[in-house]
Amino acid sequence: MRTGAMGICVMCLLLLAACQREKRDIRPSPTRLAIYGDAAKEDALRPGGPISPQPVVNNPYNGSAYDISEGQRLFNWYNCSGCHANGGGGIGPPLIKQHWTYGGEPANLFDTIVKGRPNGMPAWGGRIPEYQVWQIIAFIRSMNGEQPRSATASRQDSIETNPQNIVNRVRGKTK
Amino acid sequence: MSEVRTLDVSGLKQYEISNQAPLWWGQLMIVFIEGTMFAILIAAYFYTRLRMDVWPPPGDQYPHLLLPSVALIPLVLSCLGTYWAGDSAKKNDRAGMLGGLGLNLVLAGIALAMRIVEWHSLNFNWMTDIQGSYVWAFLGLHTFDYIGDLVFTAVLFVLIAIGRYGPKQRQGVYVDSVVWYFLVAIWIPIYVVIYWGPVIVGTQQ
Amino acid sequence: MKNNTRQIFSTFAGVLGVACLSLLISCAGHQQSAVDPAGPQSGRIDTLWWSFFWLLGAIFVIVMVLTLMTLGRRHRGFEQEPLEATHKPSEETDSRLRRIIAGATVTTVVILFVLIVASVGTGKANSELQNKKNPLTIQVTGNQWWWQLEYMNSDPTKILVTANEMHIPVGRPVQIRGISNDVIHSFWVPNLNGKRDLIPSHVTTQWMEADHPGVFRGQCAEFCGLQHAHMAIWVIAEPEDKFDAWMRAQLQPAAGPSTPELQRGRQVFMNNACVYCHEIQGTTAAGQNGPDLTHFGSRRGIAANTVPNTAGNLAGWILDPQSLKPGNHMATIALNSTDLQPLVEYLESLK
Amino acid sequence: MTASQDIYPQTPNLAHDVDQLERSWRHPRGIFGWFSYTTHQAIGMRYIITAFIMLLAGGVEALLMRTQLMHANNGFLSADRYNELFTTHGTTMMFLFAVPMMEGMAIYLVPLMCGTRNVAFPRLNAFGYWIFVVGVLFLYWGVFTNAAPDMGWFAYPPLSGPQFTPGKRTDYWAQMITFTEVSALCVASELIVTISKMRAPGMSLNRMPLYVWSILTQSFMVIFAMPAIVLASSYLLSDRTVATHFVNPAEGGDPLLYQHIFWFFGHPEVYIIFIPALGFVSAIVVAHARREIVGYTAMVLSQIANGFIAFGLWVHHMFATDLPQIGAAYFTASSMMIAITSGVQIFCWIATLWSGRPRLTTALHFVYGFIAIFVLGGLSGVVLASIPLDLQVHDTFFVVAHFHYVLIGGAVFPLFGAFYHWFPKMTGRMMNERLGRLNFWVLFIGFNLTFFPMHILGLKGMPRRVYTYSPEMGWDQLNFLATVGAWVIAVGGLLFIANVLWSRKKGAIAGNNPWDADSLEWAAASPPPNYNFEYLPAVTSRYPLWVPGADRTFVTGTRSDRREVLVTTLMDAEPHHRYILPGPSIWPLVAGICVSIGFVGSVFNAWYVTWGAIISGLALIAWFWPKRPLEPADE
Repeated sequence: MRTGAMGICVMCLLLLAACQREKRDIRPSPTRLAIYGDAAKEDALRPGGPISPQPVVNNPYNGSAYDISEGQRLFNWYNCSGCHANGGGGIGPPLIKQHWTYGGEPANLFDTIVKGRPNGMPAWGGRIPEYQVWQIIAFIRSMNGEQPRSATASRQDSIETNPQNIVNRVRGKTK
Repeated sequence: MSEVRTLDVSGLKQYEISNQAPLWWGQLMIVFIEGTMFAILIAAYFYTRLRMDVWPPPGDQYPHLLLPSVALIPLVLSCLGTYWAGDSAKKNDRAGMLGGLGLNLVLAGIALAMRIVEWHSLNFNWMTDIQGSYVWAFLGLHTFDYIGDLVFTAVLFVLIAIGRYGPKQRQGVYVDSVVWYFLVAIWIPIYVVIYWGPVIVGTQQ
Repeated sequence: MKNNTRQIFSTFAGVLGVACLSLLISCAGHQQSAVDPAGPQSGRIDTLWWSFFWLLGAIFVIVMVLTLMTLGRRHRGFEQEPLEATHKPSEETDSRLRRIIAGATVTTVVILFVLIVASVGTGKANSELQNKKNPLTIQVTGNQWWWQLEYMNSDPTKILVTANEMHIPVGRPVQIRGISNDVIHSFWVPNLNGKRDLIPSHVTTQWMEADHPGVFRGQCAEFCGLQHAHMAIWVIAEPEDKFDAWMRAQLQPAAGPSTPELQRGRQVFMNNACVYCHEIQGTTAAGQNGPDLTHFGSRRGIAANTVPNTAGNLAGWILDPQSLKPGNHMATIALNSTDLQPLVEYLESLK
Repeated sequence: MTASQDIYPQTPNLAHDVDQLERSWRHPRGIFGWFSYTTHQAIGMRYIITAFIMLLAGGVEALLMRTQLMHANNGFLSADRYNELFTTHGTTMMFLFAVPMMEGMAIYLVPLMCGTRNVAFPRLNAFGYWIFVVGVLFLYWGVFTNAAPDMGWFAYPPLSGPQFTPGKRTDYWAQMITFTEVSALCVASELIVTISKMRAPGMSLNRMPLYVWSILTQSFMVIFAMPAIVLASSYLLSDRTVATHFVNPAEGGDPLLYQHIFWFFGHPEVYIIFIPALGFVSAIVVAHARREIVGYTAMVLSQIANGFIAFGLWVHHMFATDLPQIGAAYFTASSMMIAITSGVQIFCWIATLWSGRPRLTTALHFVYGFIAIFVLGGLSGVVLASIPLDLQVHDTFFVVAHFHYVLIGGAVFPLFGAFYHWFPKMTGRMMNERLGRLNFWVLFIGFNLTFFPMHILGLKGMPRRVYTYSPEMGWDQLNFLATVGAWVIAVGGLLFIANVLWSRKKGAIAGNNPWDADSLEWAAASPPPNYNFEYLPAVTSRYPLWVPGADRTFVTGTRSDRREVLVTTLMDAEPHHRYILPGPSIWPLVAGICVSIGFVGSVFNAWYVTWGAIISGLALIAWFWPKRPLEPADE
């Protein structure tokens, strides 16, 4: 009996996971287009200041394959890759990393993108719509393995850029 | 008019260890299926090569030729074991079957070990570029079948060794050879493609 | 038995009659039709189609009549054979039938040979266009879900970039160089010529020519994702002088805003996400992800010709692009109600 | 003087223990037992019923799509739903209905027609069925959890690749393909061996019924075509899960290579579906025209030629991709050649009907319907083989019309004819003929109403796979007509179901051979017992039940205390040795589940390939582990 119930629970969870993964919010709901909130409850006077320990907003697109892929498209379209090339960094810091100066939670990333940060990160608030910011965040988090693997694209239709695969070449012996 | 004629077959054998057995034909179908698959994959390899300006893709090493070429020897010799086992299966010669299967297992095992050693010297994997994808597809598919067949050979070996066998298992020993010969035979063009391919159709020597 | 035969006959005849009639009536006078040719190539294909149609139609009718005649009794002349019991007609009957089948097969072969020759001949005649002098080369780039057009020119300053609306001069061959930015699309303007796929990592070519002025519609013909249905292109064939005038006008940078209202519209454009994707030559907007808007106001449609280009449609499109064309890549931006009107007016002023 | 009269001794010795035969072929009892059936009637019927359910599912999807296209700018379905529906419809109809249905019919009929007791590998047969069921469940699990594939049943990359269809939709699809192809390959292998080695004594190749020939051809086509789709779907799956570059244009993976490989499978696939249907037609025509077929040799040869040519014309699906002209012209010629071989068969049937004594039964109605629709579909196929015309109508509704004419006309109409023809054999009761005729006319009219207008729509420029169109295009009326037709077809389908349900209970008792047909399956009881024949038959003619005087030859001397059959030689079907078929077993199901765990898991994590292989290997070892007493004993 118990195992049966457990089984049903697991099935439901799988089902829910699938629902989130395959969700396609093609028409963003208008509330997300409203005024930018203070996602991380950050001190407005000191951008880049201490981070509130409890971010209050979560990413509505967490784990959604469609939105992660949209985020990846926008990452290129809005030329994020110009400074954070393929997440590896360049003019801007790399985005594949453990330690985030301004916090790596979705809410912190949201604030970083919307309000900008000193030393070059422009404030994108008011320029790109809120739902796209969340999509970009979903993608950035996927680069760090913080999205389900089943919702993340294995590769793009581009020249292989995965650093691990490039390293592989260097490691091997050459004739 | 309705005269009933009959055809008495009670004198016919109850089993058959030869290419008349349905099971042998079943194995032949597997050979057709996999042969077609590898043929298409080889064609796809050359099609892809024709679309590329540089081959192998920049950064990929030329494969080492020595080890895989040496590995061909135990591989081809393992067919002798298969043949011996199949022949003994027909004659119901237990020692022969054990010897044949054992020889096959040992030689094929050596070839497999050499192949795995060779893998570690490749400086690309399936994600690196398109050549990597193809080479690893060949290696993966063939090795998968190879290991599968080895496992079944080992199971047959155990069955014969513990004496739990009858004509059906002997038939198994016999028809097992069909797939084994095929796996060895198909490896030769695959070997040529993945190891000599970059040399023969590559852009630089 | 007899009743049944008549029933079958009348149904077949009815279906066939309706079919032919509707086919003949409904094919003319369309802006997107394979049987309303506007160029030498589509004209040849049209001729080929109707010859196929009549020939194959005749074959169909003959086969159907023969099939239905098997239900009748009078044709046979082997009534004497007690078939129900033996199941085997005389050898004579069988060999006669076999001869007839052989004859029919030979006829089939001959007809098919004729059709192959006609079809290869048409293909060859159609490919002659590329030998004509003074071609116009247009590079068509497929995007999800719109067309980018580049009028090629050896002088880089005279390369015209536009989208979703192609003007071509009448009587001059046009070479379409097809490429794709994302997935496979297919460029197809049926009134002018057959389709050609646009394939990533390939360059495909297609030739076409209009022999009279007109406005023709084309549509993506290879499934390319969510909005495959809304990926249309207008092709406007016009006399050489009109075309040249259009070309000259299009090569100009965008007109500057002439009123404060338009000025404000431009500002709204520059301050919003619009600039990241759209280019308006002569301004700082230089995005390359969406269609070039330099002469947006002169075009017939918006959203890859999903709706006609009117101020009302444009306002609706900007406010809520995802309801008109769900899943497309245009951002839904939060515009103040006071910003929308100037923005629409500004875009419409880009003639 | 036939060869068989020489071989067969004339000693009548009919002492045979039917009870014992009954016992050794009995199905195991209970739920557990139900999962271990291995008789071909049971497995065949399971295939048929499952595939029929898939026909209904695909039909519902089609109805939804037609309803959406009923008029311009309809909002009944959203773009993503529509795309999911046409992908699922195509996939269901091709992979989960048509091929398994034809296989199911073959599994049921071939051993009967060949005069043997079961297929050559009964457990493999059961395994193939379970794998197919998992494929069905897998795809529809995706459909019901909002993960239906939406990139088209052909899944062209890059659209189907990792970048443009995020999520697991395409992965489910690609892995579902793996399930169905494993199942199809199992069935094809066992049918080839059954037909090659287990025909009744005396049934030399030139006495084989045309239906059996068609299945032999089809099975070989499966063997040589399916490996291509194995590769195509593996390309997709490995690109999407482990980031290989097979279809990555930027790394040299050519999207066109995928198309070549896909259509190298995809075109033969069409013939895999309709060649068995041509076999149905031959069987029905012979039985209901009550005469031998005209031009048996021509029929066989053109069937085989069809099979060969089918592999040489895949490129006509790719004329729009800018191929070299010379090569393309070759494919025009080869595509038109198929019209010759198909034409020969049509002529032979017409000649047979012409000179026969046709009984206008429902089955024969469907054959007439088939000829009308299929000929039209074939002629529009000739149009599509011409490159200039193809460039205009390719990927338009003209093509939709064409392949529905060929596939529904060429495969589904004969299939319904086959249902009406063999229903008495399968159930022991006749189907209602009046309802049957009504069923035919509703289907026939509905079909033409739906699909004929699509020819015109295509010429008027309506592309395929569009979820809507604008009112200015002038496509409204014809689309409305097509939608009405689709609902008429649905009514026809319901009439068929009603007829089946009614006839199963109330139909007239059929007897062994209600049609006075010619082939061996009508010598068995209706429905056939698990062992098919009390005495294995031997044949002396191409039409064994029409031999004058009905004198038959029976095989004696096979043991009835175990599942024993006779193996005969390939060409002349001379008795060679006896062969013991395995009995019921749960291991095919267990192995099927283990394999499925590997396949399904590998969509999410590539390591499942390894785990799946290990548990499947263990299951297979258990499957083949010899049980005592070892049969047969050594002599």
